[in-house]
Amino acid sequence: MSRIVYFIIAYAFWLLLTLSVDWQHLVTGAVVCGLTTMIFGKISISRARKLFQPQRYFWMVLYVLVLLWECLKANFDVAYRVLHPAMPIRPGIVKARSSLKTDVARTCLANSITMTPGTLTVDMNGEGDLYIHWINVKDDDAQHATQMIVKRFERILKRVFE
Amino acid sequence: MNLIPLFVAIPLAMAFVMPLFGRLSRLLPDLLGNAATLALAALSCAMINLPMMVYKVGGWEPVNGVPIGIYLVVDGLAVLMLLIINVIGFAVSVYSIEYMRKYTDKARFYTLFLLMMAGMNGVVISGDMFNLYVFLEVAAIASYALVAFGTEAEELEAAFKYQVMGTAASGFILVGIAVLYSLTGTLNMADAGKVILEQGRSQGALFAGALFLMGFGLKAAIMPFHAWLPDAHPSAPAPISAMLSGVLIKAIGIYALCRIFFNVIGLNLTTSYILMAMGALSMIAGVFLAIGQWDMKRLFAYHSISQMGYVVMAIGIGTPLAVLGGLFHLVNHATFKSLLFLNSGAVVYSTGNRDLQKMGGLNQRMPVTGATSLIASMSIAGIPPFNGFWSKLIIILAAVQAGYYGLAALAVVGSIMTLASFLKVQRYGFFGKLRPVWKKVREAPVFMCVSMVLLALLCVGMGLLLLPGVKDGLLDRAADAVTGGTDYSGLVLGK
Amino acid sequence: MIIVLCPLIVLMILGGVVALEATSLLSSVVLLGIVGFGLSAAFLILQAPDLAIVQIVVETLSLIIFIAVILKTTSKDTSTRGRGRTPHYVMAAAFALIFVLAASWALASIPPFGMPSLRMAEAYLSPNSLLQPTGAANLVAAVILDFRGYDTLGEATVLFTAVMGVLAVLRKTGRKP
Amino acid sequence: MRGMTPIVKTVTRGMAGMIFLYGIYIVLHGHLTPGGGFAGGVMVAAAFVLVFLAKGSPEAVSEAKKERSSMAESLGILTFWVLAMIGLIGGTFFYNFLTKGKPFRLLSAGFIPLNNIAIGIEVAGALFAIFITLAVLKAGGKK
Repeated sequence: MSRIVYFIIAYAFWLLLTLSVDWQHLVTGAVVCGLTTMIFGKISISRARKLFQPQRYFWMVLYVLVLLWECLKANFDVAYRVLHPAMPIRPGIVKARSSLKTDVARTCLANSITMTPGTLTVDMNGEGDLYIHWINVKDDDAQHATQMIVKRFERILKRVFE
Repeated sequence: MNLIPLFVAIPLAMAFVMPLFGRLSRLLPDLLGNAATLALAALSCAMINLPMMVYKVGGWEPVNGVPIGIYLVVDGLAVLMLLIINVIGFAVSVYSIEYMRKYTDKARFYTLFLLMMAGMNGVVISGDMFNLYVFLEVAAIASYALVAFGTEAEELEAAFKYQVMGTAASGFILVGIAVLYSLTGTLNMADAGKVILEQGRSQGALFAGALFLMGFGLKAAIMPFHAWLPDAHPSAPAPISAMLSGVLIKAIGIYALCRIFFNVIGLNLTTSYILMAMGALSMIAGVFLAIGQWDMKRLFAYHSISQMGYVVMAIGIGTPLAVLGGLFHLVNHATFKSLLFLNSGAVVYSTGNRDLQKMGGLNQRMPVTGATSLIASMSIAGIPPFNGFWSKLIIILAAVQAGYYGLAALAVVGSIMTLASFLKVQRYGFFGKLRPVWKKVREAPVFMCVSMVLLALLCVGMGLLLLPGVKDGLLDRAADAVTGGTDYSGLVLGK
Repeated sequence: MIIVLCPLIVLMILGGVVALEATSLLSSVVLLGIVGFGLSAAFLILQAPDLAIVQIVVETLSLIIFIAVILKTTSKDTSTRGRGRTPHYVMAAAFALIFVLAASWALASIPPFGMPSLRMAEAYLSPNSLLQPTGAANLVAAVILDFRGYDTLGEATVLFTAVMGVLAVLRKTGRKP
Repeated sequence: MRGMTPIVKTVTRGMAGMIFLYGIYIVLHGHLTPGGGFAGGVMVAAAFVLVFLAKGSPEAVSEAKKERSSMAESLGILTFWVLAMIGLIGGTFFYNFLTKGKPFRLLSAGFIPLNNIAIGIEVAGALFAIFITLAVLKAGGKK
């Protein structure tokens, strides 16, 4: 099952690369994507069933919007801090805890945090503890940091991936 | 069917096959490696007395008289070099069957060895500057790895030093090729020679010449570019020392220098003075540095610098007789120097020692090694019946004939010093009283003896190359190819 | 073109020099990255996308390998330093000066970049058809794999030799006991 | 070798296949677009190196893997050699013996795409072999 899904994704990628419907490209693409699936299919997709649940795509779109909005807000925040003559920053690394279970969701969360200006995921361990570099540490406590940085993404991510 | 590409194709094929099948059986690497070198030796013998051949790779004919593909050119000089490379290579690979038992991973040794052979053959048959560079790199990189084949600390250090110097040399050569290419708009050596002849020798060509002199000078270890050689050559396993000193510095150093300077850029008086000065310096300084050495292989390595000095000096003098002598000395040096290194390898194989002070009387226990090393020593020192005498004689005669009495005198002095240092080798190493430590020493195994005897026979018989009938076929044609200078272009491209 | 190229090359040279002098191997490697990526940018500016692609990927991969090795071993540069190095600098500087002077004197006789002294180009792009005789759309591929395929065999062999050399030198035991 | 963070591992799981595919695309289209065997081969090797680095488990490093990638390299360059030699049998070394085909199609330009594939395999095997060698050296310890 997951192999087939992977093959389809790979084939879509191939079509995107070649941008042509010449039969030679199509046939070669099938062979090459088959090879890719054989080698990498095993490690790449674990729970293929989730890809066929349409509500997840809806949440995905929503998530992108939320992420953009957060990025925008954070942009202004960082710009303000940099331009302010007193430079009101308090950089530091805080620990936060994510309640997400799957690796994909956690990675997505960590990357979203990194993408948002002002925060940057430095490390993540297997239990879902995130170490985040924060330009303006408002609270040293892990609980509160989680609340401020992680929660805003987490709720939607849970619906997308879990 | 024209067989020129096989000089590269055969060793490459065996080298590529070796990692695939080399582990199936213990015998297979030996078999494949020696089959390849035997075929190459036979092939190069078949090249004697054939007319000059031009091979257009890929079948690309010139367009409007401009060559667009790569040319392979085998002229007299190339035939001479092919003979040296492949015959010595065969002897050395036979020798390696036994000698390399001491090391692990023979398959990889033969792979690198064959790659080095392919690289040298590629350099010699190439008629294209960039192609020459590519194969020069193949040979050089293989030799860096082979120097470090024992993976001991000092071997790695020597290989590192060698590699740094070699890479610098390659850099100079590459820049020189780039300058020449942008000057002439072609990479084909014959075509480039033609264009330079038409344009007149501009500053760009001189600059390229200086770069080539530095680059190939480093590869050939001519003074003042010699510093890497006394470390690199002794550190390698003995067969590889023999290849490096006997063949490699000639194929990718002297040969390329000759080709570029005589056939492409054209030799002028300044260059020939520089070559003579560098040659004379190497000749004298090399031998003075050699005579104080007690490490057998290191002593031989310094003598390589010195003997290459003779060759470079003779080529720098540039008269037909001098070039003939230089090339003849090149061939002779290949035989006796590789034989000497193989002898030292046999001594190391049997005794595990290469310090002359600790040896003595080995003739009693190792008669074949002793006898062959005596022949080689007499050859390199220039004692009459052996080949080294004839070539040195020609060089000295040519120097006198051309009016360079000082150089002739220096050559005589160098020769005497060489004799002295090899008397030392014989006296301390092979003659004298046998030390009790070496009472149980045994003669080297049969394959090693076979290849040493083969090279010793060459040392004795090589003087025959000067006989009138034989001389025209090989040496004269090689010397003609060099002294013909920029006629090369016309011969390759067709009038 | 030259306006972009010159600062780039100066930057690359500086990167190389500083990489030699940096005490931490990690910063040396990163500085080498400047040289490598600068080189690929230079290839792009000189309109050689093929080379630029190769250079970028090779550089990335070798950076990854270097950094992985350094993270596992040490980032301290333990080579000898500060001992009689001034003469080396003087010699190197003198050599560089002579080289640059000689080059600028000599290269005046060379036609400027891209001028039609490259006579082979005419043959590669045969005038009577849209494409050159090999039928490949990418001229570079046609040159390296068909007109000069023999060179490419040599280049592939250089890589093969290098790998064989690495495998041979990095054996666990060199000599049999 | 310690593995990297789950972030890297997850991204690698998703991306390695695509990098591999892109490398093959570059190899196969070497005669149509910039790129070719050398560039594509490095990408293919990079995909494997990425998986390897992310996983980072000691059992992933083995002498057998080294031998296998070295063999892949030999096979690649041997293919290149054979392609050159077929030309020699038919006439000249490196003669482009296949039909030229219609330009801009995937199957055109004679043996150039085949050469590209051979070089791609060689380069990928070569770089991966070097990488594995360094890793084995570190894992096993030299002397």
